[in-house]
Amino acid sequence: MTDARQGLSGLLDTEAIRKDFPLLDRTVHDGKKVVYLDSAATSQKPRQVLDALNTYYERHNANVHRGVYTIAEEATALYEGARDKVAAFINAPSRDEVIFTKNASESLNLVANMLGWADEPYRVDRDTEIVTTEMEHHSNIVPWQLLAQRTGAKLKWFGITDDGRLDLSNIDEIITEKTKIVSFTLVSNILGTVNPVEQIIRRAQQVGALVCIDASQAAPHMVLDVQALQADFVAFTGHKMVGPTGIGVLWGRQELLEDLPPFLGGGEMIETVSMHSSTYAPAPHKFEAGTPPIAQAVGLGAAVDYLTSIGMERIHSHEKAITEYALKRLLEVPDLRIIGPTTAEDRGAAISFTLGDIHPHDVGQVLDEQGIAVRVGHHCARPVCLRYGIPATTRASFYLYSTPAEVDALVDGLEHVRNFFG
Amino acid sequence: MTDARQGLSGLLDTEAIRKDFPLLDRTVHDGKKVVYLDSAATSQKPRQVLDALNTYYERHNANVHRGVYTIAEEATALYEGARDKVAAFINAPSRDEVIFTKNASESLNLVANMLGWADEPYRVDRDTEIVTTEMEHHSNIVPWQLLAQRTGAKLKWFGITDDGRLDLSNIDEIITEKTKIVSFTLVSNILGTVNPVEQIIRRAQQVGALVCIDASQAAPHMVLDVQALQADFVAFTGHKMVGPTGIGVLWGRQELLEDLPPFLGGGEMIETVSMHSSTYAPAPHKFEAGTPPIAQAVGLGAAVDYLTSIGMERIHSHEKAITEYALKRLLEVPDLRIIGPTTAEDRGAAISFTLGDIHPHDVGQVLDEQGIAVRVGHHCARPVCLRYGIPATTRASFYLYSTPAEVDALVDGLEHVRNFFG
Amino acid sequence: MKLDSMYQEVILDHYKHPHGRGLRDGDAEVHHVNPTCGDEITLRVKYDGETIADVSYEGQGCSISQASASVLNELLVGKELSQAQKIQDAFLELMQSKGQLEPDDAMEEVLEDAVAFAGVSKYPARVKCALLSWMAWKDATAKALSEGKTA
Amino acid sequence: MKLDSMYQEVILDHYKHPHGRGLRDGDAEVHHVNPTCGDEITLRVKYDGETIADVSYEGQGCSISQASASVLNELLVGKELSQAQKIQDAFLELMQSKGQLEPDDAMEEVLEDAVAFAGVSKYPARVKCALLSWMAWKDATAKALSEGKTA
Ligand SMILES: Cc1ncc(COP(=O)(O)O)c(C=O)c1O
Ligand SMILES: Cc1ncc(COP(=O)(O)O)c(C=O)c1O
Repeated sequence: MTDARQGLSGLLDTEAIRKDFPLLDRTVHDGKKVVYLDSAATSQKPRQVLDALNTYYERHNANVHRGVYTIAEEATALYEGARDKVAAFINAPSRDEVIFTKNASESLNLVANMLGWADEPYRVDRDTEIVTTEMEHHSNIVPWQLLAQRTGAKLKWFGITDDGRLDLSNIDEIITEKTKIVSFTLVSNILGTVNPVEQIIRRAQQVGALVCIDASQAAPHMVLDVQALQADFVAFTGHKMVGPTGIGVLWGRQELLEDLPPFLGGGEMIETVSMHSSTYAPAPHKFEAGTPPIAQAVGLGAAVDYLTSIGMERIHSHEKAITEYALKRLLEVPDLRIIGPTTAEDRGAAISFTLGDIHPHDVGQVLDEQGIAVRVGHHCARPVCLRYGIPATTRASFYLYSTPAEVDALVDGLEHVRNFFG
Repeated sequence: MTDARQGLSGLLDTEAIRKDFPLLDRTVHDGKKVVYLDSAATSQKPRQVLDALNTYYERHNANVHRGVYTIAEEATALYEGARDKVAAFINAPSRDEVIFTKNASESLNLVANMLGWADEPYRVDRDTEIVTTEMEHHSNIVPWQLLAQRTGAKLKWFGITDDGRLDLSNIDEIITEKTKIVSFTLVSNILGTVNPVEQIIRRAQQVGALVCIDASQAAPHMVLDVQALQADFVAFTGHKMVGPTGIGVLWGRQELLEDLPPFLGGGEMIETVSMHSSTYAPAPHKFEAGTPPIAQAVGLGAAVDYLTSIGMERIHSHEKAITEYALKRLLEVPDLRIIGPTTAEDRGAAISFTLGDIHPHDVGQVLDEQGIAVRVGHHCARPVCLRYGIPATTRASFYLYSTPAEVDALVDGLEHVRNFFG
Repeated sequence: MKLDSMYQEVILDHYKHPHGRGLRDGDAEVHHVNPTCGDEITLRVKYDGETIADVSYEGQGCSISQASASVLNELLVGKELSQAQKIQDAFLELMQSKGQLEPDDAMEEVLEDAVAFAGVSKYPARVKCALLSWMAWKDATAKALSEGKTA
Repeated sequence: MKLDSMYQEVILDHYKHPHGRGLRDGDAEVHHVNPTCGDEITLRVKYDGETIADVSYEGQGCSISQASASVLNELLVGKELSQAQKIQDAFLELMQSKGQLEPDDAMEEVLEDAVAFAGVSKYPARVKCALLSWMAWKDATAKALSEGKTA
């Protein structure tokens, strides 16, 4: 064990980092320290983020954009300042391309609805096709199914290979001249796979289709540069990147945001309203109806500051080292089968597996008794389970605060699970 | 001044209450204590709510509904517990009728979209009519305009009388057999008017139209009993009722929520997903796509506890006394014209006014210099300004922490404004 | 260990050696899923007048949901519908008790092996697993009744 | 008092006695609104070759937006387009300075009365008021040019 851990390089100073995260001190079941291995579902929050929330509420809370008084000006500056931070974090060409939503799911639904109501050349209708993949989170499947049902468009998708990669062998048949939008995940939340963006974008550009990238599992873990990606839309979610719940982001190319119609209507998103008709504010406000998640945006700004202060490249290296170590150790567990890539190459820090015939629910329950928090189920990616003919998986996922010792605890815990049901 | 204040009865112990609200201790402009008169835009938050947020993040943060580990069970229990609290607060027949959204605007858009995609008998289409009023917040106008545009339905509305009440004289022509939905505000955020729900509901029921009530300005200030209201949908927003930003509520009648189609698609709202088709979870989950605003729901639960511990009837009496006093004092200010009812009868605690020719922007700016925070503009209700032929108003709004002394400060401040521009 | 209160011997036994598993002829069939974990069950009921002639099922799920289906089969087959409904009610009450209910003799008599699930009721996420087959049975029975396949 | 830095005498003067208010004949007309406060302006430009023959306007708004339109009229009418653009650029720079820019002599020479708006730049919510007419002028000019009404 120690031997294997000695080879690890690129690790962060987790001892220092963990001090920032109050929850990691929690104990459960009579004093067992929590081993939190569910960051792919949601991350823990550092006190820097909680401080930002508290300071906002205690000193600067007011509704934004419409006040001339001091506190309202401060709230507006904080909210719009968070937009600047997020724009910088993803290297957006313009801050006006950053839309705050409530979560990644809303961001993806926003794209689907904009295209459903758009005029040509963007409009999705019965003569057009929508492309996604079999490894998507339900949040990147159901909005497109709804759009397809409601417009008559055809939904197509890329399958998955046995080793958990996208099967792009028939890319030219899947993405065709009829394709209006290709939406896929940068990193799979169940398989851990990092997908080959370039190849897909190249084909989409050939046929003039728009590309939407679900970066929910990428933004927290690696450098996300929307210009380098060359996509048209990029969606992600605050709570997985040490930010608060209740906030998501949609980045979109400026020309598109100008051309596309609004989705939710209401306060803040208008230019002028009469009972007979209304005109809309320019993006991003056009897409932010009602009082926005102000405190949550401020919290996300603090989260981005926190991640940046450590460095996304260093976070990525840390996770890569942990993932490599975890894959190695998990593969030593008898009857354990990894669902997804078995090497750390092009791979994120979420590892799904099955353990013999023991149902993941039971695996998770016995691990919990030891303080180990993993997720079990289909991880909102049921088509992947269907694809591999399994009811569910157990998933361990890592983040900047995860340690090799936690991997060891997991492996020991799994041994215990096997004995319990042996 | 003291004379007028002596007559006031029904006031809360604001000295004690104000200690719960950290922001009310803020000073601006070199030590001037903030006089916060903008609660209709957003309320301040008591430390009880901030504590609930912190405890959630520091001890119980996990994604909900899908975890078998202890912390995930706790998070789920807290989130669903908040639903129970909100259900009790509005006297909902069932907790499953309470849907968490991001704000009231999303709640209202949700209703509009459900009806747009519904099957008969709910479906809004080119042969049907939608009814709203001229005194709505933009968030209860624009969603219906979008729905009307996209379905071909006709949008109709009730006008406003000179003294700021709904003009229901032609109710039988406005609400007809063609009407599918009537959506109106219980309390106007700009005029302060409390609307006659019964009369409208009776007519809507006669013709078989659904009724949606925007209770954003009611839920914070009075007993809200959805069963007594007899509406089909009721929308409101957390941040105006001492809760966090980033959370809203839609209450809907169970049969309707069962029959109506989902709006946003994604994780949490499904029963089962395959690439070919999906089925949806029962309400409320059907309408909660993606990771919900977990911490914000918990915070709203704490807000509801806080309000209940003081008592909604007592809060209402307090505000009524303050409003009566404020109306009386404001009417003493030369050149001040109240836009909306001039008595406290059927009236909420938001008072809009104009001051001679001085533009509200200028009024607000000079008040701010004295630490007084009021809102200026059209308050997301531009049709009301058009109706009265004014560009904007200045609005002072009160809440459970407002005091008669703050009313006095406002009146003194307005005197200063008149001198400044005199 | 607290875990033992959930994973009682009886439960693990039923899990490893399920009763009446497999789909056989029936009057009505339903398919239920637990969306939070993906557990699924297909269940058929066969009535002989008022008597439950068979409950057959197939599905995938955790030890709790599998054991629960097995216990259901063992308990209900051969019973009169009215008695079966009493058992179902008692089981529901037990599972919704959040670990607060200590089954008394009367309850044990009604529920037999099913009292072993008392410990599961402390785990909200698992209560749904335990109830999956029972809800399916209830639904299938309603269907059978409404289709007039039974008295 | 800090407020005096915003409400300079010059500004209040322009507000109370606006220059060139009212709509007159023009080459192009635009209507701009400030959605955050509802201020509105309708503005027309008239060119005589490269020279700004007139800027006429009507609208409703606060002292800052009204005074700013008046100052614009006073400054730009009679100027060559290229010079007007310089003035507009300088005004924009001043307004976006967040109160950090102390106008120097050169700037004062270009902006004349408009330097009085320096204090407004400290109030983000009011910057838009001050810019409303200037943005409208820019837009109207672009429109006039594109319609070929001027050189
Ligand atoms: C009457 C009314 N309806 C709807 C809203 C919209 O609420 P939110 O901005 O939280 O969506 C508001 C407040 O802004 C309001 O006052
Ligand atoms: C890949 C992926 N996409 C989308 C989502 C949805 O994010 P949210 O639940 O915050 O909307 C998630 C996480 O749940 C995810 O992992």
